[in-house]
Amino acid sequence: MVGIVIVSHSAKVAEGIRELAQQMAKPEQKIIAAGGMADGSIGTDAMRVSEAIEEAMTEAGVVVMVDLGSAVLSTDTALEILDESLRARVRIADAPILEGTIGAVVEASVGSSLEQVLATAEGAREMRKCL
Amino acid sequence: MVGIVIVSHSAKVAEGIRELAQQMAKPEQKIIAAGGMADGSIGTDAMRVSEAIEEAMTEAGVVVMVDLGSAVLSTDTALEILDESLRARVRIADAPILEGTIGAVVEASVGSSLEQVLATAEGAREMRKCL
Amino acid sequence: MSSFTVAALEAVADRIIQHKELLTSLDAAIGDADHGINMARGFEAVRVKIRAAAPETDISGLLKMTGMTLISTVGGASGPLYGTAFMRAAAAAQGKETLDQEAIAQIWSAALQGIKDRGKASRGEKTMLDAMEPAYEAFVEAAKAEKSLVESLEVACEAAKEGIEFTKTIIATKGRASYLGERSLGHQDPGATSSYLMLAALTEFFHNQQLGA
Amino acid sequence: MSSFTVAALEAVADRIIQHKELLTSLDAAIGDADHGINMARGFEAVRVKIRAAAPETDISGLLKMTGMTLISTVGGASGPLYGTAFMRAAAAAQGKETLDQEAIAQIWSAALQGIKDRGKASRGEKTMLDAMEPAYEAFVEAAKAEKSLVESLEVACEAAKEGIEFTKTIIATKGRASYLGERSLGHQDPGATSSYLMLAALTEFFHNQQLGA
Ligand SMILES: Nc1ncnc2c1ncn2[C@@H]1O[C@H](COP(=O)(O)OP(=O)(O)O)[C@@H](O)[C@H]1O
Ligand SMILES: Nc1ncnc2c1ncn2[C@@H]1O[C@H](COP(=O)(O)OP(=O)(O)O)[C@@H](O)[C@H]1O
Ligand SMILES: [Mg+2]
Ligand SMILES: [Mg+2]
Ligand SMILES: [Mg+2]
Ligand SMILES: [Mg+2]
Repeated sequence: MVGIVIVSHSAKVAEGIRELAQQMAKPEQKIIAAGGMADGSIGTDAMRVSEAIEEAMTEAGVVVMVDLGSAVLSTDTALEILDESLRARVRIADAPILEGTIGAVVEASVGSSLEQVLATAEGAREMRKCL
Repeated sequence: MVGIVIVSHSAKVAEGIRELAQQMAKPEQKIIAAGGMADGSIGTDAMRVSEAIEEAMTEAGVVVMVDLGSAVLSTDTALEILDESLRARVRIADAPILEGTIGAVVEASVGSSLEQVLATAEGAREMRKCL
Repeated sequence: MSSFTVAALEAVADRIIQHKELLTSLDAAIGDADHGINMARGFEAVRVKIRAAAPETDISGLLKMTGMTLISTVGGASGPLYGTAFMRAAAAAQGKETLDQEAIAQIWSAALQGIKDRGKASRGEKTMLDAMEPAYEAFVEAAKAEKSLVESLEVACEAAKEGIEFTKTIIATKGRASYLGERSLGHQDPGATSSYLMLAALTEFFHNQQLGA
Repeated sequence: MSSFTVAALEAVADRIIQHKELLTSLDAAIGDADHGINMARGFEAVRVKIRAAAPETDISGLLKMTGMTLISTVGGASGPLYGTAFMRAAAAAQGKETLDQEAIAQIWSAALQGIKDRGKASRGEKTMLDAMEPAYEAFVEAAKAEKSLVESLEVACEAAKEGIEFTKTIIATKGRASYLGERSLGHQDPGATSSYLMLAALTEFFHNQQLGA
């Protein structure tokens, strides 16, 4: 099952999204929140992100969800720190963080591939909430 | 200045997004989090949402950001509870909640109209994070 | 009439609370595993509210109390949906002093329309409507065919049960289960199930009243 | 060489920490009002780290320490950007034992490329690159024209200052300030300013060293 990492500048946001996603997940699914800085301030920390990716890693790989552009910079930096063998199995989703995470978790829960989970996360962009 | 209400099933998510948005906001701007249930559980509460809308209300109106479809149901219900005179000045954004809120807050901060703030929120759908 | 309505609503609340686990486990399969938790939390609050209601509170007032309470305590999609249903029921019940077959049909019709207005769903989208609407139609049919209130309710219950079975054969296109796409197939809808449970409780309640009478 | 490099890095750190408020207020106008907070937090951690470094740590080791620390403590976009710059600088400094003009040009070139690779920005997007790149180019030019290290750094500082002025005339198309669209016009870029401050601190440091020598 593809693991999911949630990178937000806010620890509350990352943890809250993790809780929402967990509701839709299989119990054994790996969903790791990497929000905020070690000292609690707002920001992203490439070291925490790289640890979260390691924690979420499975055979099937990891999709990383990000909130803002600078979270991508931290995640790219985290990838550079990571083992090359792991790095190949990581994708950063260019997707809305909350909506994409829910979609990705549901997709991953049925054993879909890394690319399928990524596509579903990014497809959340088109999700309509108001009917 | 258009007020912003953030409706999430998770209190952490709503509060965290409020903090992130506040960083980009004018000090006098109204950004109200309405996340979770009164007892702390995950969910949305139309009563809280209607109070939050009243709190965020300005001459220019209020844009409500929602996380998932059922948050829209609660917000629609909240609108029914609200005074009709207020209701006309409220829009629900069909937008990614985090990305849309940041966009909406920045747009509102320069005194844009209700419809402009709504359009910017909904335009966040097209935002690209990875370059 | 107040104590009668309170007792009817309590029967509904008790039934939902008793089936908390069932509803949650159905929601675990195609949703977020909270429908039973949501509904039980809501109806526990309703039970407290209506028990404490002033004795002169009329049917409409009790239904409104129920709706408002569900809206602010359930938390999931079912909160605004059932909440709106009870609020509309309250409006339809205004001035009504007995719950006869015709009154029930009118109130039910308003409640059903409330769910449709709120959720913008229609039958066949794997929601509570797939139990609620055929049940309502069966009730009206039976009433037209001069069946008694209890008989009509029993027929409606059967239709709701069939509606639940029907939800197993379709894909969800509204609500959270729609995130699953085809994978919602084969599972029964939690909301359709809670609708059936409420109706079954009411049916039993009226049945027992009749026996007692 | 270690204590020399530590002193140079400390000069940079001190300058940034002294200008915390300036950087934050620049970021308040077109960003999220944290650039000074971010950079000061980062360089306070750097100061602690490098002061505690083993005396035999070489230039490359100290630069790497700085980069890693910025990456994990700054928090904003500037963290991975400056962090990567120092990491790349460390790689380029490997084996180098003195910081002469040529070594500095090589290290700086690698750092600049690191920022470009990480941020995928180029000049004219209202970022730190608008100070950093013209400064680097001016430095190389001056060195070619046989100016001294300190003279070359001074020329580079002037170019960085002009770069800051230039950022006032353009619209941000990278980073948070790009959310503002046209409204970023007229404001100077915080990151360009912190780049200038670091360079100015280094310039003064080498100037003082020369006087002391
Ligand atoms: N738009 C809708 N219209 C009608 N019923 C709906 C709609 N969305 C969801 N439902 C019903 O709500 C039920 C789920 O309720 P619940 O689990 O309490 O809410 P949530 O999905 O927000 O967790 C579904 O099984 C379905 O019957
Ligand atoms: N993609 C990028 N490439 C180069 N520099 C960038 C990029 N994005 C942002 N910056 C620089 O980072 C600065 C902002 O840093 P900071 O405030 O610490 O981060 P954040 O914007 O995440 O709060 C900007 O002023 C700009 O110079
Ligand atoms: Mg549910
Ligand atoms: Mg729910
Ligand atoms: Mg900033
Ligand atoms: Mg920031």
